[in-house]
Amino acid sequence: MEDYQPTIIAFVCNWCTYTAADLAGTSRLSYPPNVRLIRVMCTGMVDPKYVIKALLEGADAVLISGCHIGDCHYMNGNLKARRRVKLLKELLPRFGFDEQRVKLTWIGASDGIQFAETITEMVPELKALGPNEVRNQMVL
Amino acid sequence: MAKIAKIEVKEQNPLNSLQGFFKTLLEQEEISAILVPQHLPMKDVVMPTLVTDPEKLNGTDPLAPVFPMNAAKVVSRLTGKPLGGSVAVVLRPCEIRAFIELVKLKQGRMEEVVLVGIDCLGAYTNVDYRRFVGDDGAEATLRFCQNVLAGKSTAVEDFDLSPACKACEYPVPENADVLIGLVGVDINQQMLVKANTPQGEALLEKLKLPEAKEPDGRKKAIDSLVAQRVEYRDKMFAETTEATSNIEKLTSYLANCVNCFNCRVACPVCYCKECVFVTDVFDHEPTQYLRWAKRKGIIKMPTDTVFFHITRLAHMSTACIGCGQCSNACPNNIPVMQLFRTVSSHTQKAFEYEPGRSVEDDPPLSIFREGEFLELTGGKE
Amino acid sequence: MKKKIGSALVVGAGISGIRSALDLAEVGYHVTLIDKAPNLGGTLMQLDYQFPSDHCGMCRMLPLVERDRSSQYCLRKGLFHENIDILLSTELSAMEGEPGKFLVTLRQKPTMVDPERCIGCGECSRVCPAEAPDEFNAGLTRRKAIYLPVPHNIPNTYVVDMASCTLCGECEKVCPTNAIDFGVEVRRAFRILVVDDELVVRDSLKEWLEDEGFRVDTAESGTETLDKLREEAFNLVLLDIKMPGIDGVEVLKRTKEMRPDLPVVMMTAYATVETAVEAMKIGALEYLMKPFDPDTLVPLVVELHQKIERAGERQIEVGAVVLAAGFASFDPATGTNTYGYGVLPNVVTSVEFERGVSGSGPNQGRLLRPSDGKEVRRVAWLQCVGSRDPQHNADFCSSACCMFAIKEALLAKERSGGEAETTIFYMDMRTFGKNFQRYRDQAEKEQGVRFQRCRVHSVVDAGTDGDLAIRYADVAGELHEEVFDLVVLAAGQRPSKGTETLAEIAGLDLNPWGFCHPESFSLSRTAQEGILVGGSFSGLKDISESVIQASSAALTASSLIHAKGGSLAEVPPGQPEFRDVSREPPQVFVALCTCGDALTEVVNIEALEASLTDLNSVGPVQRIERVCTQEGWNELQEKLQDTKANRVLIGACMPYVYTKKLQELGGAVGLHPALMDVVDIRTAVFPGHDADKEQAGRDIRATIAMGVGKLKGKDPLPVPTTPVIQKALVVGGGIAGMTAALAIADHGFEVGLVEQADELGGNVRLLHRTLEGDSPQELLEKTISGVEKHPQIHVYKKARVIHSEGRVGRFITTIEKAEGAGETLEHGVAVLATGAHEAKTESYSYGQSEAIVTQHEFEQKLADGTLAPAGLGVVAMIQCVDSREEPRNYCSRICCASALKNALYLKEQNPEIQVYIFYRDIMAYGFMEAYYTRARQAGVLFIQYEVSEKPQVTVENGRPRISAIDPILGREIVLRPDLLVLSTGIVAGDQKKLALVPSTGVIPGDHKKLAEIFGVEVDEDGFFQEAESKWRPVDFLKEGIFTCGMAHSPRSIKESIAMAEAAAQRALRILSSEQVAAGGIVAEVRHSLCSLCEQCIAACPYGARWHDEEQEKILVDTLMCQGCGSCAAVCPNSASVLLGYRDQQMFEVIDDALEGAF
Amino acid sequence: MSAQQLDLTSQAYESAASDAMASIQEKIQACMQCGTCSGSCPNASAMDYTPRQLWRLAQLGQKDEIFNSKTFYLCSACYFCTLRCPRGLPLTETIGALKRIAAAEGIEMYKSSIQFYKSFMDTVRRYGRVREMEFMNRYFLAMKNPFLPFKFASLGLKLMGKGKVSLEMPKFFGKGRLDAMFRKVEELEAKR
Repeated sequence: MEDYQPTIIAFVCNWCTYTAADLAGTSRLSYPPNVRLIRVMCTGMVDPKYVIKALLEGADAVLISGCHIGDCHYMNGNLKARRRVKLLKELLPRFGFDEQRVKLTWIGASDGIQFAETITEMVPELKALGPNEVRNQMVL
Repeated sequence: MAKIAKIEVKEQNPLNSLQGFFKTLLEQEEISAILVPQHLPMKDVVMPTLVTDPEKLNGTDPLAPVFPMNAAKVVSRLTGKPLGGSVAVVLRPCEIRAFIELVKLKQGRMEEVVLVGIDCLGAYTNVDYRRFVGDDGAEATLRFCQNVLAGKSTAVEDFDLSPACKACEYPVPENADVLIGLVGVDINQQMLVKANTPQGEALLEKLKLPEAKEPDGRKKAIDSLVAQRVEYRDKMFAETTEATSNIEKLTSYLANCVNCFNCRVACPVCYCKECVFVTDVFDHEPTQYLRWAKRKGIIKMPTDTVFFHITRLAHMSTACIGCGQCSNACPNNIPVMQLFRTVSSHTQKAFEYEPGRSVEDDPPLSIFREGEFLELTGGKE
Repeated sequence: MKKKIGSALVVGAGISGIRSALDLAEVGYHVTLIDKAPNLGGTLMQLDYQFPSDHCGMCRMLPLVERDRSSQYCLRKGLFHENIDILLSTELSAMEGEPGKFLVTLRQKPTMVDPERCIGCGECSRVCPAEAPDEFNAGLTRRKAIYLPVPHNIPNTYVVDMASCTLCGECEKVCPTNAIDFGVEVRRAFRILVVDDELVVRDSLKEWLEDEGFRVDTAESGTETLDKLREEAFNLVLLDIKMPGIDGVEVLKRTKEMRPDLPVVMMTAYATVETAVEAMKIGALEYLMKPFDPDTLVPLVVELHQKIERAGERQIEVGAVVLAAGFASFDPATGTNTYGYGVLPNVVTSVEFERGVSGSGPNQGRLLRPSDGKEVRRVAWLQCVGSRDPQHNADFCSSACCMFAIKEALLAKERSGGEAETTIFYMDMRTFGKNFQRYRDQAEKEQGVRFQRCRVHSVVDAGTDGDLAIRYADVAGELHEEVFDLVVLAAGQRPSKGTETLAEIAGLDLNPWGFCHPESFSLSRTAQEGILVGGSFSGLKDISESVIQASSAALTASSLIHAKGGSLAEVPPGQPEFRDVSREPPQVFVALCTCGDALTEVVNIEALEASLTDLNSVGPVQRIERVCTQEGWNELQEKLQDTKANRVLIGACMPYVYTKKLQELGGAVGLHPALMDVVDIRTAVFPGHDADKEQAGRDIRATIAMGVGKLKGKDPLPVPTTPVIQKALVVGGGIAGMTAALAIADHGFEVGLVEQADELGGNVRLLHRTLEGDSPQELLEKTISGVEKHPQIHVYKKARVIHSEGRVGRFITTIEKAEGAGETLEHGVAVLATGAHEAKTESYSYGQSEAIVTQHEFEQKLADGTLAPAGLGVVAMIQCVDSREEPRNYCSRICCASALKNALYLKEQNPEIQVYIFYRDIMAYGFMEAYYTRARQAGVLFIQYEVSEKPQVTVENGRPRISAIDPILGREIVLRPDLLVLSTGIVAGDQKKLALVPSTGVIPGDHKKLAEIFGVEVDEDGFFQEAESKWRPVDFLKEGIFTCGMAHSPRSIKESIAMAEAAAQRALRILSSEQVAAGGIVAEVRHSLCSLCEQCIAACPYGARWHDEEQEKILVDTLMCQGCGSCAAVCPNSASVLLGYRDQQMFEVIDDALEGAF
Repeated sequence: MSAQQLDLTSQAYESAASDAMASIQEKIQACMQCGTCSGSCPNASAMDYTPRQLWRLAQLGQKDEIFNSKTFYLCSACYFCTLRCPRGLPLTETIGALKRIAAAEGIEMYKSSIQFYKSFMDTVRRYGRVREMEFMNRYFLAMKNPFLPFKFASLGLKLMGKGKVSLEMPKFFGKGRLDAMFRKVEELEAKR
């Protein structure tokens, strides 16, 4: 599939990664337009349901990104997120969702470059994986 | 060293002796009631009963190869709030383990309960048990126990023990206050009684049972039973993994799910008052369905079945104790237990968590630490 | 009745200024926050990580209660608060009036770029031909002359650096919103008269200035000048001083008589500088030094022109002024510069190092050296560069550099995957703050950072590719030469530029090194009432100390404003009436900002509109040409009036900027601001993003759809408020507790003060002098009488707290009294100031001789005359007794000061006394260093020891005998002093066995029990554990409870007082309102679904949830809840819900995000 | 370096701290042993005590040890330490003071040094500048050591080879002119 453009759903925390994404945008850092940002207050509020939902509806990957450990505005939300991502990474690959389709990163508010790089790196990886099977299957 | 005693078995009828034991137990001052499975008179079915009158223990049969529900749920109801007296609850290992999970989730309390666990020889599904039992429940139970302990097959005609039981590697309720041992014991002579906790010890002291020591063959018999089950389990894991290895296969696996949610109702550790999938969160607008359908041209109705099962796995797989009640409850014979146990084996391992082991172990998603799972973010915090 | 609200000015918008401003604003005052820089944040903007946590977390400074009145995003990005006006590029230029009613004049530098119009697209910067070093990256990178001062700040307005601008006008042409205006036209109308007797000066000035577009006339003498001035109107005169005939000063005088407002700039050679200064007094605007070259002169005139033409001067009335203008760094290139800074490219300052490894720095977070981009493997940190150096007029310690160096060494380790070899060359490692010693030990023992005690004299080129050689003598005298890739200089503090001017404006004296110095026993009060000092303006401090001091300054300002009648707001600012839309189906008005033609050029706008109208609940969809302009905004408002829509979504750029605007819009159209949102549709289609039209359309549609999805599910619920019992409880009647009680009571609120002992005063009772020579007893007397006479303070002596329940706004606490019945007090906040005490010891033969005493005992004996300096021949002191090693691995901070104080006192009283001080590191931080020098000069002998080779003390004939190794000589030193004084440090917690019983007869500082009663934490050393060591140093994690004084950590009297004031200030935020509003985004529980599993209680980081057994419900304290949503995520069936982020909304947004994706 | 114990409160110690040392101590009292001087000193490796150790000994009043060491007379007065000392202490000046005390008290170990300086100054006093040959001859004579010239022979030849030392006598351009100045200084010193 030459033209296949993966779609990444990114749950980004209000305090760090959303700021970084905004900085990447306003600094004109070029990165692929394959990401849809969903701003959440904290990565610690990302319910596993949201990730499962996104993948079942055809997202090619889900990125969860928040403050570095220790920087969390709410002290430890990112630590909670990390455990949930660990769970999802055990769970979802059982059903053929490649492990790479769920990604966790810590991107601080001033790391606009890192945000752009993260997306830039994800896109070819996802292209190599091919589209999420769900796109062609009847599931829900 | 745990204290060990024995229940002497007379007339080669372990069931009668057990009933005698329960009577003695109930006669103890500190025991207000006993929760124990009984053959119910109206129908040949075995259900948990809460007994305060020692005379009403004649129908008890904790050895019957059936359990229509995981009794952890009723123990949770009994102990959720102060009860005003201690209850001895006679449970299978998987029920005890489920109860321990529920205690962690504040759905029950250990304070007013004495856990009496009996070595579990397995059970048939509800449907198969009805075919197995015949007219005399007690007789069927004895027949079953003698057969199993003699090493004979549990298969009858075209059916056998439920897959959950065959794959269960926890036949011995090590975390009960009082354990009644059958495996590797000549139950026509005696049954072992072992106290695993101070509470159990104190109780055992009062019962004044004759002392005993663990038969030499018991450990070996347990190991061999567990080995057998592990072998079955691993085969089941392999088959289930294969059957659900991609989303298409998983969809087929769950194709006849009708969103009845019986599995989650039957599940002892699914403790929500109301599952989120039956709340307004999933009350979609009619237009929404159309929108989804338009996207791919076709969607399966009812929707959210795969979503439901994966979400339930996310919520409960770390706590799954493998009792198999989900499969038992499914009207469309979806092998839910197999799926749960297969996935659980991974999620539980990931967090080095063994559900039902001890109330001291925190549920994996309720705790978090610095410096863990660094591999998720490229080794860095 | 018109509401009276006090107001304050905060000068300096660094971390301290922000803290002070927020503190005052949260209490209800109006604050004007100014900074001369074009950006917020000060030095901290450049520093990504802070010791001793190595994290950021600056956002935790934002308000926790009434948080919707301020911004809820990264504080590095910017700040917004309803009660704060932020003026950047602004300086305080004059000030008059009296405390409580100052009239201040603020002057704003023109920026050439209209912040209202600039959308931060960066086109201007792209075409700008002029470059300059980027200050943000400490000069490591270059920027254009039109640039963003901090890349991630908002508003993201570009500014022009006139010094490097060539005035080519390219940016003006390319700006899509016409935000840039250099006023070239204006310049032609600007007439300059150049007066000089030398033709060549006249001609060259005329030529240079005309090139810049000014209209220039010349005059060669005073007479000609006065004639011209009489005939024509000029805007500026450049006037030479030394001229034959009427000289410049005379011309100036006459000019001023004729045209008092005409700006005159004097031109002078250095010989007449004094005359020039004289001229300034007569009214010259400025003076310029000859000889000139066009590169320096032209920008100066341009700047003057702007000042004259555009300077926005405004005057405001404020009750108090907080000066928090920060500090400057020592420039290592000045002076002898033996380290080759500026000459050797791989010698950098610590800030440059920090920028170098920053993710937003030039190397994207990699550790590379400047000369050749090679990965750095060997790094040396040289401490005390421009500190502790009287040769460079710096007889002070810069306090923070030691920890800063350790942090950077750890950062280097982290960035190099542990590969970098890191060495810190130091004289004393000053780890005096809370947790600092453990941080150092961990760096040394676990991370392998090398600490080399030695001051390095110079750095030389090692001759190979930029490597650097350092030659030094170790403690034993052994000479070494080592080669490094990179050398980092811990450049010390200097007063910030403009300190003198500010001091002059405010009428303050500066200390010998040019820093503002506060009054006795205060960190924030100055000699001028109503003018307070915050943060590093009075000397460099780490963040937590700055924050404490800033809060203390805010408190003092607040007390003053209050006392002068500028009361707190009685009621929160009136909420506008909003339409009740709860019964209406959601209908979203979508406005698309086309940004001129920019949007229509990149997408098919009609198709986009049509596809949006298709969305459920959307209508109408409107185009607005430029929503960021006032015209655009008015258009939007008009269009909104005509619709029945009950939600508004704006697709534009820079959503951050709209926080404030939406609130105004909400008020104007009667719709709750929570029902409005702005999404960014611009970034994705900025020039440079080469998406095709169709793709761009899809992206924008998805973005809008997601915004719609989220808005549809929003409930316009009223924000819950919590009633507050406007009373405080202070536990502990030491100096900290009393100060806090007084501060709160002075604001008119009732305070209960509980003290265990039968007398107030705590540890200060034991102190008779301070190092600075102030009298603690006088302070104590004054404070005690203030407390005891205060009508609002009820003192409970010989009393203990035995039980407390409740939450912020309403606590119910029971106290037990030695006499009489116990009492139950209701209060809205609590301050725990239960102190700590000097440790007792069994080390160094303590107890075996009367001649071995502790510092406190020594001071007591000196005070009561048991010991007389005249009778002492030799006195020895040992520092760090049982301290700075496990299990008491912390510095008690005050013992070095005590030792210096007592040693100096002895020397003063009897210069013949020999005083020996055995020490590990003398913690003479800040300006205390001067006393250390003084002690050395007075002949006090300091002998350093290592913890592995402690002095040995035996008792011979009742007299101590000390044997120790002098590390310099490597020889054993034996001493039989008349008196051995042990600095045993400060302990808290359960140290009963070792606790010295002070004269009060009560053991203070057993905090564990109190912590349990109030549901707060203690740290491993038994001190109270603050919420956050940097950003919330006096708060507990549990809102409504605060700590101060030694109960938190060892500290001096004035530091305890500052902390008490800070705690009082934090408490006043809550006490000052009868009702406190929660945030709009808070959690709630759907009780019908809840199984009471309590997972959410465990997940809540703020302790905002509890299981009410009676109601059988999980309840949420909406004030404590900060809306993180942890509870919602942990709840399996969404019985716990985060408002604004309900599952339905999130699902809808996910659905929308994927719309059109495949 | 001797490793003997320093007993700071013994009788011997009390008496050893002489008044002469008080002025030295005063100069370097504020030293905080940072080691800048030792690291800077080009001759430190040849010294038995590094400069920092010397200050330490002075602070501790160890006069005998100071004057028994060769540290202070190895100082070539390059002023590196003074320039770099963060405390701004007059270190080179302190060494000078030590040298003066040594000269005044005729400390044995310092004798050769005294003669060297004396011979140097004598030629200067006489001719207004140094005349290497005469300076060395004076020195050798004063030292009364017939083998001494041989010790300097190789260095002398090397210096001669580089034209640093000339055998020829330069013109006596300043002969006797400095004498008055030297006399005045002597007068002043005598008064002190």
